[in-house]
Amino acid sequence: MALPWIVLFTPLLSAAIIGAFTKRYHNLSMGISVLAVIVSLAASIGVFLAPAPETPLSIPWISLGDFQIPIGLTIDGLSKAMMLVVTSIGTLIHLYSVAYMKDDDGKGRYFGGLSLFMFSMLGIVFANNFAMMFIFWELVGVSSFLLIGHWYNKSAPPAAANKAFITNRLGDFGFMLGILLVWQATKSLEFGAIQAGIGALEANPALAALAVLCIFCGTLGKSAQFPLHVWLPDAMEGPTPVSALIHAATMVAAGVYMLARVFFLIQISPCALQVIMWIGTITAVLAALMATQQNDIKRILAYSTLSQLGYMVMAVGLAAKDAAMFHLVTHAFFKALLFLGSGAVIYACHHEQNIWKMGGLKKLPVTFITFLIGTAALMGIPFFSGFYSKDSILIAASGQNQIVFGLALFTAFLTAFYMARLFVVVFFGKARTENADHAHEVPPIMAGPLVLLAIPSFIAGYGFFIDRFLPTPAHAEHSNVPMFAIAAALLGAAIGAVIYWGKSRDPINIRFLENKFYFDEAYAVLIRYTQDLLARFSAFVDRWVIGLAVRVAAGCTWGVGFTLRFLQFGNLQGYAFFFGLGVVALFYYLIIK
Amino acid sequence: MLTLNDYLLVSGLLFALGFAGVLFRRNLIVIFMALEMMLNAANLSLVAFARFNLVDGLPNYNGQMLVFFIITVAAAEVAVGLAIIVALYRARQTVHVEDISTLKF
Amino acid sequence: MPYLLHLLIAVPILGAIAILLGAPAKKTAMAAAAVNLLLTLVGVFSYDQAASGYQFQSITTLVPEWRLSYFLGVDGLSLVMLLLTALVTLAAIWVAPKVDSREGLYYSSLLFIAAGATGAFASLDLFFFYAFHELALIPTFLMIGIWGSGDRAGAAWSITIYLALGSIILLVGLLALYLSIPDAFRTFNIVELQALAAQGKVPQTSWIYLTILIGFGVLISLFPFHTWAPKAYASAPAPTAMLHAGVLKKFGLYGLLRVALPLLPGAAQEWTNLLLLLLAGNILYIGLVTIAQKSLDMTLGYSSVMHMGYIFLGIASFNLLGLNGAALLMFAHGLSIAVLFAIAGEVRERTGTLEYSKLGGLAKPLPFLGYTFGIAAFASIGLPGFGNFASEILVFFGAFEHAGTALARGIHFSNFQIVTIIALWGVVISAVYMLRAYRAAFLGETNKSWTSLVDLKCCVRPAIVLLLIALLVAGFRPQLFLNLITPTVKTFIAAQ
Amino acid sequence: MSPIFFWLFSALMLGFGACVILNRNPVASALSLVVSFLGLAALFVGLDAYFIGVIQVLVYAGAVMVLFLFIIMLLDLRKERRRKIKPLVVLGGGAVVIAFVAQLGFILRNFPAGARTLEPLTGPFDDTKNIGFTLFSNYNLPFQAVGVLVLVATIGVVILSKRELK
Amino acid sequence: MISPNPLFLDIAVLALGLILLLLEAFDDQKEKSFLGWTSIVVLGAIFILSLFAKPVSFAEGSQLAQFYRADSFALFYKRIALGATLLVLIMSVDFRSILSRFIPAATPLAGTGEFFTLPVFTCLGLMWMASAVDFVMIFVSLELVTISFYILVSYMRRSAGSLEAGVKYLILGALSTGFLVYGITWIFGITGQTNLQRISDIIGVLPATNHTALLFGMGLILVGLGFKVAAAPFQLWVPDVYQGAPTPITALLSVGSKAAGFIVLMRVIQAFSASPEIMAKLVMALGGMAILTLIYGNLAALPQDNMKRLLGYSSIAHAGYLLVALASWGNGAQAPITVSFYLAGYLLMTMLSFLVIVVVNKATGGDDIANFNGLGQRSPVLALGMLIAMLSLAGIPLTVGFLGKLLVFRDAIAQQQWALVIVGVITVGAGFYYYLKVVRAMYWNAASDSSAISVSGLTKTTIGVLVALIFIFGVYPTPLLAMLK
Repeated sequence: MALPWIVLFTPLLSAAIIGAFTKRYHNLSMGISVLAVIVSLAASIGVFLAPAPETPLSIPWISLGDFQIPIGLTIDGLSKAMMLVVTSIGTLIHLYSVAYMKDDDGKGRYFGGLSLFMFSMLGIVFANNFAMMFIFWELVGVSSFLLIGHWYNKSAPPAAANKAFITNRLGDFGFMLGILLVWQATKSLEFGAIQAGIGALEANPALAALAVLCIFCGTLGKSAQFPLHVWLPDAMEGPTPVSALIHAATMVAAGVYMLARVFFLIQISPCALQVIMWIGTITAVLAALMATQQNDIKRILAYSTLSQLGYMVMAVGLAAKDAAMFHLVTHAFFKALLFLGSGAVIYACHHEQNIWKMGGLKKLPVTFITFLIGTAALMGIPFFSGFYSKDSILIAASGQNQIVFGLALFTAFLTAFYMARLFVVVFFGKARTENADHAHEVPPIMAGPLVLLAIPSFIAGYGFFIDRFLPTPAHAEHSNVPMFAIAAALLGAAIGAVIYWGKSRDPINIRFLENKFYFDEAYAVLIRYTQDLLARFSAFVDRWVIGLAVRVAAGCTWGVGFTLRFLQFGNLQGYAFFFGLGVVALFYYLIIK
Repeated sequence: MLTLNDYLLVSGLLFALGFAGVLFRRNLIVIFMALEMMLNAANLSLVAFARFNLVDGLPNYNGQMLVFFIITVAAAEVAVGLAIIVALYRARQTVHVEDISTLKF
Repeated sequence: MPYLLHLLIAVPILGAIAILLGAPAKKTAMAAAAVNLLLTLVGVFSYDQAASGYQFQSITTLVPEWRLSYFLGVDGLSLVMLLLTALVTLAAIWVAPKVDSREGLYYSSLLFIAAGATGAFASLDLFFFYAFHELALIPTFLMIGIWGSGDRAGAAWSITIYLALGSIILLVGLLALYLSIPDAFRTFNIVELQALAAQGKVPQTSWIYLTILIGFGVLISLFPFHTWAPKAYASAPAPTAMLHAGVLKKFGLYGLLRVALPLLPGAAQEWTNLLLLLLAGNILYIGLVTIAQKSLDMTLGYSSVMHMGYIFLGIASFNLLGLNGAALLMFAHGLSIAVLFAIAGEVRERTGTLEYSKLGGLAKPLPFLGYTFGIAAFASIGLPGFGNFASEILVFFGAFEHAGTALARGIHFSNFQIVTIIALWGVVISAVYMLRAYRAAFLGETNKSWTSLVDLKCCVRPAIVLLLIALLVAGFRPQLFLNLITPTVKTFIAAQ
Repeated sequence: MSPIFFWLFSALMLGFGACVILNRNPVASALSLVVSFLGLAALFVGLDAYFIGVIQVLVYAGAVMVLFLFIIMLLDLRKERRRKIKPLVVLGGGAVVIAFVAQLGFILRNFPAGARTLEPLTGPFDDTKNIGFTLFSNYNLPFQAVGVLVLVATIGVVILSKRELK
Repeated sequence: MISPNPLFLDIAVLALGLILLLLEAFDDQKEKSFLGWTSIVVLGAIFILSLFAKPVSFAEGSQLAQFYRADSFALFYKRIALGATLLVLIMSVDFRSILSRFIPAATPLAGTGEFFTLPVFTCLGLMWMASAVDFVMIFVSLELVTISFYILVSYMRRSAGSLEAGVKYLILGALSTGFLVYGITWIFGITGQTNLQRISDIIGVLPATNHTALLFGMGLILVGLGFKVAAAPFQLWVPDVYQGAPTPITALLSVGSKAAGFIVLMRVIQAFSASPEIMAKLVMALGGMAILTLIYGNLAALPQDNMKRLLGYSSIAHAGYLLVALASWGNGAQAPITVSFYLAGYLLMTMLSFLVIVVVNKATGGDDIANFNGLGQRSPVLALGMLIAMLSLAGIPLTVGFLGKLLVFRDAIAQQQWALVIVGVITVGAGFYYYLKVVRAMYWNAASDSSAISVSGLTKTTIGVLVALIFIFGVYPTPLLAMLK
């Protein structure tokens, strides 16, 4: 009975111990954190195997009359699957980090952050009500902030961390508003109760659409959907294992998970679904386009993550939440693999991240092979997991909206193209720098997770695997969608490989894509001309209007006093004159008036 | 026939005259004289009031009592006032109003 | 235990007098503050929650014909505020840096401020409720004036005159309230007044409420009466800023809860829209102003003004959720802002400046300060796990509840909802400025001149940890506090 | 008292009163004041206030004015030095005085009792006796108080005038 | 405990004054300090006796009853007079060294004897004013006070300031006396009476045609008394005279003269309240004066930097608050209590501040605010005393000054005098500024000379007592209120 609690709270305990006491004792902290995640994994396996508990697991957090915010756990297929994904990938990444962060002087802090993240992420997974969801939603934001800004003493990571947190806050603004709207309509926060009382919301389509879109704002931020996608590439300033765990496999997928969790709510508003679908599609296409012109290995993967998240959101928008979850799971594995692989590459090349300064890395066998598996899965090469999950989304799209379907295919093509580019540039050709030349294979503790992740990346698409965890969408037998998908993937891969084979410079230079459609610049301008200007204007008003008004009032008072003083000019007769004036005035006032 | 108002008018004019003296003269001693004029103007009114409001066929002696006290007090005031003015003159060799305005603002 | 409250007020005053007479300053002050914290805890734990209501009562009639008495007593709400006072006082005295001259005056001033706040929260008589608060005015004036930094003279003057004016406006309002009650019932006794209000014997005069609102509003730095606050907090020595921003400013809010709303619920409703407008100003406008600040102290000063808006929102919604949220937020905000000011003070102590352009990367040489500042900063912008979040979320729900149930058709936002949306946006704004501040001061590359700074001494750290623990307790188990607050809040609501 | 005398003495009083103010020589002012007060004394007599009239002559014309003159001589005061006459002062002061007189006129016009005329006395009229009787019977307390006042004034004059205090 | 007849108090003070005079005259000691001690001890004893005195009423129609009343208010103001004089004498002990510098003394400290004697007579005048219910008595006792003040203000003949103050007070005081007398004349002319009670009876039945003239008379009296209590627009003498006069005399002027002025003013208003129409006009006029006084006193004080001058303006300001109470006369039940309570508090805090000023002047040779720089370090006792005095004057709660203001505002609000309330609020705020200026000097600023200031035991004790009373009456006003029943 206590197992789910153990899953949830062991990482918290670890984070608390590290945060409060052992932060400075690096190896001890590391040990605690790794132990915690392993315990959590073990317990989650236990939870997975055990039958769903009959009594709901819940502890009250706030309880005021009818208003209840409990910390309550949902244990169903969805959460179990997600839990396993989180704990298993989490465990692997903890292990990987042991080596990757070996000499970091903030190691204790790092592992504390990881533990905190595990706790927060699992909280989202288990949440059975909106308030709790929101609580952990915020907490993953903070752990993400902490881990992105891990190297706080440099200038870029803190900036990226701030950007991530604030962008997320923007999404959370809508999320909270959505929660409030739903609560106002249904008077409950718990998913089950909301579902029971959904009629109140359904009756008012406008309100329903608004509420759903507001809630979707949460996804917009957390899953970095257009137009709030800008933070994710910058988040790559964090250590690579963090990118793998948080910014590829789990946290960014939380948005999709949340949509799946409250799908009963989402689906009441077709209009909102349309919006969600289009947002997903746009994100998928734009991100894929941007990915084609990036040079930083992690950024390419980041844009690819964006693109894939767009896929999932699109799937939700297509009302294919199972497909979305399916893709989420497979993507979690292969993207984590890819990130860890890129980490291995970076590690091998002495923290070099520019793909044009690598090359010829096929001499590192473990990295090369696992990366290849990940790449294939991402491209959607048949027999690899990504193919199946992507396929189920494409099928959903083809059935509903041909434009979206076309764009999705185009994205698949682009995905294959940029992954081929990446793969070819990094692993083939000659080593283009000294670092790449002296690259050496990663230690076993890093290789282990790579291998362990490569397995599910390969097999996760197969029914025998995934069906244990998730309801998979029925495979349409007579569809020719898979043909299109395979064609797009192969075409993309082939073009990419051909263009980039043996190149030492990028033969294609599309500034517009390289600069990510100038989103960052546009946003900078937008912020400068809205928020900053408003802020400065307000500060001006505060100082020169309100502040001045106060000061002028005070000054006037003083001035009047200063002036009055001059009545007191010392001359007796002057006083007598004012005396007389006073007398006359008094009589006027008293008698004549 | 003479009315009360005639007396009151005359006394009021004397009062105003005294006040004008206080306002316009710069010699402290003369100012002081003007103040005496004001007191005397009040006295005139008092006596007139007393005379015009007969009590049992006699002037209202309460008024005259007041006049008596005013005259006495005024005399005492003059004595003290002149002593102060003399002391001032000794200290500053002036009895001009304009010269005694060091305390101000 | 009727003596408990007497002791609570007497201990700091006696401590201050002892210090003025020559007792070792810091030790005595610490002892007094510690004793007070213990006493407060005793009070909290021996308060009979089942019985609720005012307990530890003690009444001494002073002027029978005015029904003026020295009446002490606490309910759950006051206990929470007393706890806040005791915690922040202890921490403030603890972190107070070494004072070169007139140590006695420094610490006795702190104790006087604490005594004033304690007295105000423990009084159940309008007169003393008001009087105790003003007791803190002069020590604040002295402390900012003598030990402040920057434009200390200007800051000291502006806070003192502004607060004095606010208090006198408040006094006029309270007197008018007192006089508006029929002669036979007139009393200063808050408990009796509440009973009268329940019987409908307090006339609901709308201008009286407005006067009281403005009076309290000035004390709370309600927009647009806020200009004193940022300056004063920026200039004040850290312990003063902690006590003032953390505790004293809550007096106005406490007063609204304790006096204005229960006694004038009808009149209050007439001004709800005005209050909403002003508090939206607090949140949105002040939030924007905060973003534009260029130094840490000013950012914190403005942020403390901004957060008042949330408490106002909770109070304005006047329902179980909103009031509970407001009360808890008073507690939580008091703690978090105290930590922030304490750390800002420590930083200024070391660097001599708090301008962002000169700071940066301080977390490297000052890991403890950087770490705790980060925690407190996140707490103050509403991170779950800290009391601020728990209370803010209650405030939001409370405000939405006030708007009633959703329409059957179409979308319509009531004023309350619009302001709530603004308040939600304020959460974004506060993240922007707080993270900007954190990054500018503590993160990034370390300025060369700061590499040799020395971190906070170990013996002072518990002060900050104490406050953070309290914040965490309020965040993880808000129910502990809500259980105390709710009965009081229920009586307020019932009176409406 | 016939109106002719009244107006005559009034004119005397006011005329010399004006001289007090207009004369630039303090001695002349003092002497004008004596004459003015004599006129006033005559008016008192006209109002059947013989005792007061006599006192007026004795105390004012006799004692007080002598004191004034004595002091003026003692201090050897000359004519007031002609200083710049400030038109503003004259204008302002004049306006105040005129306004005061105008207000007085307004009061007098609205004072119905003021139209009363002199009625003959019918009581047992012995002015000095009546005054003395009233003073020492009814006005005993103020009389004592005035005694203290005079004492204080005496001490004060001594303190303020002695060259050297012992 | 025996309760002495209030008349006895007057007689005792008179006797004390005469005995002191005789002692002064026939004692050939050069050093007159024993005179001071005698006066302090005896006056203190009389003051204590006065606390046990009970109001008595004299037979209607008796000679005494026409002029003199010994009701509880009279008694209260007698106590104020006694207390103020006592404190002034205590101050004078410290002040003697300054005084002797400015008088042409044959030997050091010679000629200071009268400085202890004359205030006793002033006190007597004040006590008579407290009891006076007839314009004759009012006039005579008021003049006794005024003339003794002329002498005392110009006492320091070698100080140009003292003499200048004396002359200004003399001329303007005499001017106001002229107006007062002229006013009394008119009232007498209309009513044929000088006794307030009888005047009141007549006014109640007087035809309305007489009201113009009556108001004229009342206005003139208001001018005369307004001068005494330092009400605008008759207040211009105050700062100059306060600054120039010997400090203890300034204190007496500020408290004694004002208190006596107010009791007389209240008795006169009481008499006039018999006619509602006149009362309405009167209240209007008082309200107008109150506004002017508040604004002038409080605002003109802002830029001051001389302590005594500052207190002069403060004295005007407090007259303003007292006038607010009078303008909120209502049915007359509250205002006299408010005013009396306020004045008692004003006595405590003003005397406390002057006491400190005297000691500081002695030590630093001046009474500018700058002379108080660093007082917090030089003499914590003095600084604390001054701090409490300033806070009480500013109206910080728990002090008696606050309670006084509370009562004033209460009355004004109860009578819905909104203009007065608003001006009051603004001026209280301004008041904080200038009172705290002194606090700033004492605590913020550093002294140019940081040596400690020695304070005599008597002064210390007095400061202690005054501070204690300020706080006690600030929260427990019942004893004072009981005296006013």
